[in-house]
Amino acid sequence: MSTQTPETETETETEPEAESGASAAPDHQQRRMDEKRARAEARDDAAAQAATEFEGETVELKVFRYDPEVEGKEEPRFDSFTVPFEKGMTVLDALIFARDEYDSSLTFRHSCRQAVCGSDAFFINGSQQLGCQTQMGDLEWPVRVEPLPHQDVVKDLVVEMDHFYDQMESVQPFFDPDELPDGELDEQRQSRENREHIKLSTRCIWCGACMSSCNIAAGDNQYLGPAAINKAYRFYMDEREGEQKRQERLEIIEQEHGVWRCQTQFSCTEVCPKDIPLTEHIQELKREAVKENLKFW
Amino acid sequence: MAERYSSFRSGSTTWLLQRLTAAFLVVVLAFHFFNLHFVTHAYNIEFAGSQARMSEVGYYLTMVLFLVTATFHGVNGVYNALVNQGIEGKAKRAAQIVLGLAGLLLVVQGIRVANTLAGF
Amino acid sequence: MSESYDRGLVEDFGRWTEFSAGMWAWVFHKFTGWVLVGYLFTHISVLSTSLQGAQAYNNTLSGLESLAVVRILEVGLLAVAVFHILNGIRLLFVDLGVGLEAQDKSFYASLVLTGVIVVASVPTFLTGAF
Amino acid sequence: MYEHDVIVVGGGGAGLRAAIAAQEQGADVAIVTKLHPVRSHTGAAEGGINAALRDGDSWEDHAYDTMKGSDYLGDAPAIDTFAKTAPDEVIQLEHWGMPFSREDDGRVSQRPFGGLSFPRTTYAGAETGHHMLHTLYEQVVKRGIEVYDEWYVSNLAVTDEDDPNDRECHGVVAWDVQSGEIAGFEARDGVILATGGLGQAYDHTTNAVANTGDGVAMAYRAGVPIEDMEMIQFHPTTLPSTGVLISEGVRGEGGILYNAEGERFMFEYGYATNDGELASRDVVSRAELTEINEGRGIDDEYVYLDMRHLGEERITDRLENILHLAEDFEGVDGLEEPMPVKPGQHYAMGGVETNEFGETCVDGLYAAGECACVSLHGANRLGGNALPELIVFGALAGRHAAGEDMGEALIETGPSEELDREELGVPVGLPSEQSDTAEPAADGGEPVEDVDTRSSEEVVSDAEATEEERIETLLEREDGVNHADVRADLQTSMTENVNVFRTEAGLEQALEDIQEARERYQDVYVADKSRTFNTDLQHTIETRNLLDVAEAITMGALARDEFRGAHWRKEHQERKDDEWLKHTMVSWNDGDPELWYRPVILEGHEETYEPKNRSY
Ligand SMILES: Cc1cc2nc3c(=O)[nH]c(=O)nc-3n(C[C@H](O)[C@H](O)[C@H](O)COP(=O)(O)OP(=O)(O)OC[C@H]3O[C@@H](n4cnc5c(N)ncnc54)[C@H](O)[C@@H]3O)c2cc1C
Ligand code: HEM
Ligand code: SF4
Ligand code: F3S
Ligand code: FES
Repeated sequence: MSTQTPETETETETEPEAESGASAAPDHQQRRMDEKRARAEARDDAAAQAATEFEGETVELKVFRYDPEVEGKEEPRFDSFTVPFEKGMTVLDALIFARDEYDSSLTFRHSCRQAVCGSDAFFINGSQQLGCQTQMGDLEWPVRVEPLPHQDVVKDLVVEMDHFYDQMESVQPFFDPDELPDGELDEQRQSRENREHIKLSTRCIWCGACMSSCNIAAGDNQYLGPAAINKAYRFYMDEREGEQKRQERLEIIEQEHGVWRCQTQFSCTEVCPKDIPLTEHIQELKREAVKENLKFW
Repeated sequence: MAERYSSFRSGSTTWLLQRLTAAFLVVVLAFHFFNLHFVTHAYNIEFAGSQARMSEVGYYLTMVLFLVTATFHGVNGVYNALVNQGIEGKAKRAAQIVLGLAGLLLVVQGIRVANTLAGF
Repeated sequence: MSESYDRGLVEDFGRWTEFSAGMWAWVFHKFTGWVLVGYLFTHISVLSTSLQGAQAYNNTLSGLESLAVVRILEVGLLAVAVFHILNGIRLLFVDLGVGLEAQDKSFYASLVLTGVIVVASVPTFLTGAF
Repeated sequence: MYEHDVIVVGGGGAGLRAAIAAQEQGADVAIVTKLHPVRSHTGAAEGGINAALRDGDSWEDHAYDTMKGSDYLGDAPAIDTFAKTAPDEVIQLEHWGMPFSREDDGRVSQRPFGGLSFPRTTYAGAETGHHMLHTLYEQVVKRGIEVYDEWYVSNLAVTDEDDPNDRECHGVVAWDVQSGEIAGFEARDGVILATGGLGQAYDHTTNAVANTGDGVAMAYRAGVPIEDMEMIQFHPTTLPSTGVLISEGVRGEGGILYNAEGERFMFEYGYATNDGELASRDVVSRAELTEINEGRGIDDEYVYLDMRHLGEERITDRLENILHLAEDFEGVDGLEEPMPVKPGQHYAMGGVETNEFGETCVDGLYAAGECACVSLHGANRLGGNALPELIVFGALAGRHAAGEDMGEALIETGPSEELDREELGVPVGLPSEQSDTAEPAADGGEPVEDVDTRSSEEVVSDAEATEEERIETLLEREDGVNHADVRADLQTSMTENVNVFRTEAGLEQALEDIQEARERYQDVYVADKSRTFNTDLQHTIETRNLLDVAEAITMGALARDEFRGAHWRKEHQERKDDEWLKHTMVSWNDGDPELWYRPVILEGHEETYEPKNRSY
């Protein structure tokens, strides 16, 4: 149902205006006031009717609420919303419905609706998932939606992402080749195998689900975390990358709070909405680091 | 930003040692357990028996190595677990010292025991 | 962001049931590892009685062995050690990048195998304990 | 107040490229964006980037295809610049490490795309936009360019001269979504708008929820004319339930379309007997809807797109992402069954009028990317031509804003003396009661005749004060209309009336609906009173922008009584070159929108074009 708000009982009739122009204004004014009143009444009833109003199946959505500024929301709590269920409905659709129909202060990040922007990773029924990629029909009801664990909550489902971004950016996530072909329109060559090798790692959408699921990241704030290590992997394994940057980056990830902290819990790999084999990548880098260091012995 | 991750030593060495000791321990620990619970039963152990076993140089050396690796593996494991919980600064320094001393003590005491049993 | 916003009860509500195989393996491995270190220290101190002579050594050992609790604890130790060994082997394979897709299955296998070995060893361990 | 040389509004492909270019010119640049850059909708682009890279291809051919695709509503100087620069820009991306799909010899792969005479679409799997966006952001990180993410830009700080050509842009006003802080951003050298699409004016769209046409609406209200707004592209292959796009790459690789009767209708019903499924998007969209309207659709709603015959290996190699999309959002396994598809709003060819350097008529104000209209796509955009547009014109705008001298532009901007005006018989613009409170001039200050004497800092702080007041008013209201209702009604009407098929009555109806929505919007209120992460407030302000752009789209569509490119009129089934080789321009005119026209430029820096029949 995308982002469209479902029709409500306040749908206005659209009688076509015969004449247009200024003369229509008082008319409009009148109608506007009427509508306004009707709408206000309807809204008051809405909540009460909610449970009985919808025909067909409904599903209960329990959403974590918190706002440091608003009285009554300073204490974290769960709010319940009854949402009409349709086949194909995602958790994000349900949240949008709840927001547009019941409580416009319900706050969550979202944008693309197609699992590429990475803004709507939530803790849904106890695991980190993208709201837009999770079918309501596949979940146990009632559906419980919380902000990502182990991150500061800004408001409702919105968490502070700065720490995650810092970690992502600390592995020098950019390409830095030693030299570039200088002929006009000359590209660097990359074998298909090599592209294949890094392909999965380039899929990351910075949603932070992996980081939130990792117990080590929860305990050790300095731990780079699976996403950042995967980002490093993406460059480290790229055959086009320059030798010097490669070494520098390896030094970053093999710091005490780098790859060694990973205890192969696999939960990152399990929650990643882009199916990136994170644990495998981390392990590969550990072995690379050991190999590199053995060379100097 | 690399300086934020400065550390006192490369993680790869201890990480690798933890694995190598683990691989070694699999064999020795299994042998040790089997030896003292199934071949000789624990409830039958006596000083004389221990002494007999320990007097063999091979066994003695294996046991000392067992002790050293197990201590390293165990102590380093505990230290890792603490770092995973995010200890930093003073606490981390303290953990290093305490664990290091405990490990040393354990190895020294263990060797004394072994020496006694071997009759050195 | 050095401390996390404390969600109190909300944070913990129902959380443990949602652990997955890899996390349980980690928890168990940690627990068993700590027990083993603890045992190693105890073990050496018990053996240290040998420094006071053969008599003391024999007395301590047989004294301990005659206690049913100790026998039961020994079975526990076996369980702990066997799990740590098996899961340790699993982890070594994971470090080598072998069988990552089956990591949950290999964890369950370690659990089952531990159970089997422990049950099979109970008679040997408890002989004459009661 | 924050201060930088160049301020880029928006962190999508266009914004990031502009920022990098300006920074390379030595400017102190900041990106102000309502989403963190990697969350921009550029990341959703799937198919690819067009550029003439190989032997046997040439930029002239690319330019020719683009002009033909535009149905001769593109401006030649823009098209030439575009086709000539695209190869360099694409190679630049490769040098920055973008993981393109590769050939056996290690060079970047290219594939055929609709409307192109050569397979010149470079791609990275079916996630080209994702890789491009991340590659660009990586370079931004590398350069340490300042990013104010989750800052919502709500207005431009522009001086108040009567004639928009005399106005000057000194910065923007934005608020930090997370904390609610409102702040002015002064730009010493220039402001570059790169706010992306406006798909949220429709309810079935491939665009993100954040694509609300903010930049277009802000520039429009600051006096910059907006161009060819009626030219909205509908993509022929979107999933029916969500609007999620199935890339043209599927057809490029050989996917076929068929109707409920199992007929390959593109050929059998003669919609495009040469190119079949690979005909231009507007042609395919209309073909599908005709099939559906004539009862040969499935469930009266969609047709099938089938790629099974391509084989699993080829599909997973080149279109793997499509399998995930079809599975996650429609529950269909693309390897086993055909995928249901129907047309959906996809792209706005029109936008803020700029010249070929991305400059608008207001001094110091630039626009690039989907929100701009250099007039490259004309009446119809070819698949794979938007991503190169972002980098080509993003870079040009960035460099120009940072002070590089590029010489004289061939494209003229801003309202000119001899306007070719058009009147509509339907009311547009602000409803009567609103006109006194309407911003009389660019930034809401008092209008002045000749020169605005305020310093640039004053202009910015005045704009900031006005904005603070506006937000205060919205937050103070205790009761009123929820913006979501207004937005929903607007979207429904637009999808019903200003769609692929357009009728006079429908368009008039839409203008009425918009007018009515505008009136209701006057009573809009924000229920959430919190200053922290107030998305209610943000969406409310966005809805206002949607109203303005929807109105301009519909006005242009109603006036243009011909059939050109994406714009199809029931009553007027032919392209009227004698009358309509001209761009639709809409000027805000202080709340009383004015419709006027500017001739199409068919003579470029190097090439001159002759309108030809567009058949595929
Ligand atoms: C599904 C899909 C597939 C596509 N596939 C292709 C393809 O294969 N090939 C191709 O060439 N083109 C494709 N396109 C078109 C192309 O992707 C877009 O036109 C292009 O990405 C737009 O880029 P942009 O930088 O202009 O805007 P966006 O990437 O949308 O970025 C807009 C930026 O502006 C910011 N912003 C917006 N409003 C404000 C505000 N008020 N204040 C502050 N910041 C603001 C946002 O945060 C965002 O960062 C596709 C489009 C879609 C929707
Ligand atoms: C017999 C074979 C053994 C194997 C195969 C083994 C394997 C491992 C491995 C691979 C780890 C590292 C886990 C990680 O860092 O991811 C580990 C951790 C550990 N081991 Fe062992 N080990 C063995 C014996 C022992 C013994 C005898 C002791 C006790 C002295 C011990 C104590 C520990 C401790 C304390 C940890 C750290 C646990 C934690 O993370 O908290 N292990 N073991
Ligand atoms: S690695 Fe996966 S889970 Fe982690 S941020 Fe990237 S996409 Fe999200
Ligand atoms: S969950 Fe954490 S411990 Fe490692 S495998 Fe993943 S990073
Ligand atoms: S809304 Fe973009 S990932 Fe879910």
